[in-house]
Amino acid sequence: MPRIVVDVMPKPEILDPQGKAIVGSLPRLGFTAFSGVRQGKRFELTVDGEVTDAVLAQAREAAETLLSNPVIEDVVNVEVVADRP
Amino acid sequence: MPRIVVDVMPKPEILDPQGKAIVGSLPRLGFTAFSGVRQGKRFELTVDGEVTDAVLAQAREAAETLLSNPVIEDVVNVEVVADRP
Amino acid sequence: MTETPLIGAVSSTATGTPLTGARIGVVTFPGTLDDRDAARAVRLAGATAVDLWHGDTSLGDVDAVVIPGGFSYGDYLRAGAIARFAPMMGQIIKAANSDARLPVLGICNGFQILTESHLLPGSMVKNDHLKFICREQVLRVENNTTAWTNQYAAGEQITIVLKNQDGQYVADEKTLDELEGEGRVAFRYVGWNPNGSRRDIAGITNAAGNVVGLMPHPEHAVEPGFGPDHTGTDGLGFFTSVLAHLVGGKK
Amino acid sequence: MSQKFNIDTVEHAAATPDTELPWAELGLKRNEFDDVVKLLGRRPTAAELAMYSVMWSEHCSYKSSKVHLKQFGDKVTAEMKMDMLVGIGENAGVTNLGDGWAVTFKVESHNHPSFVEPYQGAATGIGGIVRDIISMGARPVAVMDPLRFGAIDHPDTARLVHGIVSGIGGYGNSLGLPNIGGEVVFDDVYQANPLVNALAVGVMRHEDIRLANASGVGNRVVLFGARTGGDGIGGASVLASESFDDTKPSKRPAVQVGDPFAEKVLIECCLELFKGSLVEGIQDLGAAGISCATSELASNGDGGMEVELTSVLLRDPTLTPGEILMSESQERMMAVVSPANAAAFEAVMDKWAVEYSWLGEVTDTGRLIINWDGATIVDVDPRTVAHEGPTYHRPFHRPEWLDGVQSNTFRASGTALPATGLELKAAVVELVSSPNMCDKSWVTNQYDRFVGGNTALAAPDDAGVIRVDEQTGMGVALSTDANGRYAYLDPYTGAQLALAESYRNVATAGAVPMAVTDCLNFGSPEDPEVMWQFAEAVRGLSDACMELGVPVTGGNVSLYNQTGSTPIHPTPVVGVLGKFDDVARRTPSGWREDGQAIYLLGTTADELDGSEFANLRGHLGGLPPRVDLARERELGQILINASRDGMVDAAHDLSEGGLAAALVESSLRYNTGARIALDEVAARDGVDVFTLLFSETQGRAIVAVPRSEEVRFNDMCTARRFPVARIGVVDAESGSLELQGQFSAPLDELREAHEGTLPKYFG
Ligand SMILES: Nc1ncnc2c1ncn2[C@@H]1O[C@H](COP(=O)(O)OP(=O)(O)O)[C@@H](O)[C@H]1O
Ligand SMILES: [Mg+2]
Repeated sequence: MPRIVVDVMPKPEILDPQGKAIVGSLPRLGFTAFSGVRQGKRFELTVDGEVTDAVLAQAREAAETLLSNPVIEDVVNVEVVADRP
Repeated sequence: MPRIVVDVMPKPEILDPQGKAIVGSLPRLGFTAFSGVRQGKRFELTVDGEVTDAVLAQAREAAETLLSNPVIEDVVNVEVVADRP
Repeated sequence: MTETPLIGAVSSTATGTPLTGARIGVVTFPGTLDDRDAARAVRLAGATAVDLWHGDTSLGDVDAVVIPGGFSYGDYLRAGAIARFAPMMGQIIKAANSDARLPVLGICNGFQILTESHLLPGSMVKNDHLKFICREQVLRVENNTTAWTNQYAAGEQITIVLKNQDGQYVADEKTLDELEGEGRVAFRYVGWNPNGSRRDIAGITNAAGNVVGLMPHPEHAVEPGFGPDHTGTDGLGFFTSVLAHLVGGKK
Repeated sequence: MSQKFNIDTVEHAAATPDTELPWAELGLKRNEFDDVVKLLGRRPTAAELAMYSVMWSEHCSYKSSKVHLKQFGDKVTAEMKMDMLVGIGENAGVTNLGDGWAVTFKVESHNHPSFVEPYQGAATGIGGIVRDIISMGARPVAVMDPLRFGAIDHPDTARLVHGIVSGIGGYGNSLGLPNIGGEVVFDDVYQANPLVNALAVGVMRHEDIRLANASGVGNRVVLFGARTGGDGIGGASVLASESFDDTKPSKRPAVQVGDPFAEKVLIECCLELFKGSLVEGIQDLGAAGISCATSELASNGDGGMEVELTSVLLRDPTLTPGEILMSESQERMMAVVSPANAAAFEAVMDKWAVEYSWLGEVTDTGRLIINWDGATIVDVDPRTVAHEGPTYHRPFHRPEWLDGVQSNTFRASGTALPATGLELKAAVVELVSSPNMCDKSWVTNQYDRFVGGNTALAAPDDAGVIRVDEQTGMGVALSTDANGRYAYLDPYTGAQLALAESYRNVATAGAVPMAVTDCLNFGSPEDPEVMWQFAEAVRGLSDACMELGVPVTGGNVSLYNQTGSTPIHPTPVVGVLGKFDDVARRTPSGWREDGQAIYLLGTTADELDGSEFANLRGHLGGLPPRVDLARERELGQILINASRDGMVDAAHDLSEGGLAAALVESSLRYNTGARIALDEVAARDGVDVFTLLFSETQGRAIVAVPRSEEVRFNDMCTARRFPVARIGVVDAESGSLELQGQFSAPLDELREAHEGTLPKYFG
């Protein structure tokens, strides 16, 4: 079945404690290539039938209203993906 | 600065309590097109310099060791993205 | 500053054990919350509590280790995910797997750290109801042969404190069947499964019985009047168990 | 970095007196801006303007309230001063517990942020009040959360309840602070303006008390904890556009996100600093951020400080100097450290992986000087910023509508009242399942009440109790209370009733009340009727504190709580702290021993106005219950003695919901029933059984007395001439609460009614 992926990230200007905790631990594990980390959410919505424009519009609206908190988060991506093998 | 995105999703066989809660509330909000939802994580790692193969390899290793727990999660994607405008 | 306010030598110890010489390490990570409580439980059981710092690389001469609850590194990534890589954890993993079989008890966040460290199988995900839950919880002691449970009767029901956000124990069916088959389910929730854990599992042990992890908090049920309403001290047995184990074993 | 801005230096300001400044956008009034110019003898720089505007805001300067709050300091007797080590004015007051121990506690509001973003608003409310407690040198040991929401069935209420409760839990639980009490009230006056008050309590040894002052010329000033971002300065971005440069300012977040992990580390790190005596003065960063910390530290100390602002570690490099001064980023502290201790200070920071930056030093110039890359951008007398803000004597008058409200009594409304046993039973069940009277464990089960291992009582008992000293068992009890309906009917009495209830709750648990903190939640001070409510409440509270002999040691004022022009009910939340010599003596609110006698202390009058029962019938009018503080004090003595001498095994005070609520709660606490007979007491007091059950007369409590103690207990009450009546016995077998001659209610049925309500609405 086709899926729609919705990616939500903390707004850039907002403190991201998750990312902060990770970025602090990376060098201790020898991962030194990264200067910043931000942690967001990825949702995969399974669509029963075909992904019509209407369905995509629903996904976009759900992304803005339910899946993200517009006060502190941005929806950075809504896209249809092929089924995972 | 370039960023590497790491996407981590709960394993299909692990019940995802957050996804389940969302799928339960979607129809109540009028979103009827989706039969399932899973909630995972999206990490954005900022790279200071160039994204070399070595850097990408580090990101892959961080994804497998720190950013995900293979008992309950799969790394579904590691990719370089252009800077957000 | 004078000695930290809430710790003090406790006037009376609850057991008459002669094991006051036993030294039990209590690990503190950034974000650990129940370290002082675990140390108090160790003292009440009659042993000496030894502070262990996550960043240190030596276990000193401790006879056993408690990894207490809390939110190490905020638990932001996954509970226990970052703490698992602490230098002290490297020492603990080595000692637990060594021939000496160092007794290790992981409580709540400590249990999560033990699964992240692969000292125990499975993992924890969010409670099925998605809320933090704090309550008095009845458990059944399923395995009373481990280093941390030998003072309980098999099948005994105890009431201790449960409090967590990510307490739903999960593992694949094969692992679960193995755990059951080998008697490695140490505790089960009784009456109500408070978080959706597979097969009502509240705690497990490794095959050798020296590493035990559980979500509920025995260290919050060691003093009458400061834990669950009715019984209050059902958790003390964890700490007297390890002392008995040390006496009966290599000590 | 600094080249980006056209820095508005002091020199530049002096040379360009006619530059237009955005003082109005920053919330200053014309007269206030003129005052700033007069104080400085020139126009302020952009950075100075930023500082004055935030520090002279209502929130920071108490400009509308301070003329009234003075009474808390003025109406103080020698008895009240006895145990006060630090009074009003510091981050939090400090009370002596004896044996070298001291306790500090304070309640604060985070109402508006919690409406905008309930989770983060509530979470950062806990974070802020806990930092106040740390900055006194104390180890925080518990939190409480008095909450007010709109109507339980309003579509927006679930969002707020879920967000606020999980925010308080999410932050407090992660700090390892047990939540030992609070309130949950639903009333549509709070619909678009929920109240989120947060209380924290901490303990310390006397020698560890720290004050926010910068003394010792040459001592160094350090900022540590989280980095500074653009939090809480949304409105201030005008500064960037108008005063600094023409490049587009980056977006400033409207809400603050809390990082409880960072705060937990900060707590441990501060305690280690105190332990090593490594700081001379310390101040938390809350509202007004660095502006507040620098100006308060400087004006409380030797009077001068010089700092370099480019040294501040930033999360967002585009911040302008003014914005850095105003930022309300969470989880930061500022300290004054002697040069000799600097290395040791740094070692503690490194151990806990806490970031820090040295900003400058203490001077004796009497000036607060802030530089940006060496150029002076602030040169002010710090007292004018921190303590000499505007003071308003706002006009106030008694609302004209109040007479009409007060004369509209519940009795006169003609509402049908239950009379038969069956009707009474239905009314009791309805009461205990109502949104305000129902069981709150849906909320409190999301809070850790065990962490620390020192919690001797928490929800649902009358007060939270925390052991302070493990050797002796010495500890403290706390309760917070307010009834907005009472205060609406009569703010003077309403504030006194809040204190009376809180005092009574603490005494009911067995503790000796010692000190008071308060969070005064009101509407707009620019509305003379609201201002009158405020003035009356402060007068009432301060009078009552004198009479009960308990001083206000600190608190908070939250104004502008209203939707459009409709203010909330005046809601003076009062927290009382009491002391136990040994918390093992605490009295829980439920009975469990079969056969123990149940006594009612106090008499009951016909006082249904403002009651929960009237509320259930949609009525609000008349006068609130009468306050009799002498009687409250006497009742308190009885309950404290009874606890100390082991005369009672259970005690529960009568407050909202009256005797009906108390009987049900005491039965359900340990699932143990009772047989109660009320006819004699009703006859004694000249009221009917309905009134006896539902009236909210003050100064009452029920207790369970072991048979062996009955004589002693009765003698004590008689000697004190306190009305007491034996109304029943504990019945562990029946599984029901029986009101003889009226009805018998199975505990299961009562439990279902009591516990079902919040899950029904919130899942
Ligand atoms: N938001 C809350 N947080 C913690 N405890 C709460 C909260 N709301 C209510 N409680 C607790 O529930 C119990 C009942 O509350 P309430 O009826 O207001 O008590 P009382 O009438 O004795 O003041 C008390 O123990 C109170 O502290
Ligand atoms: Mg009470």
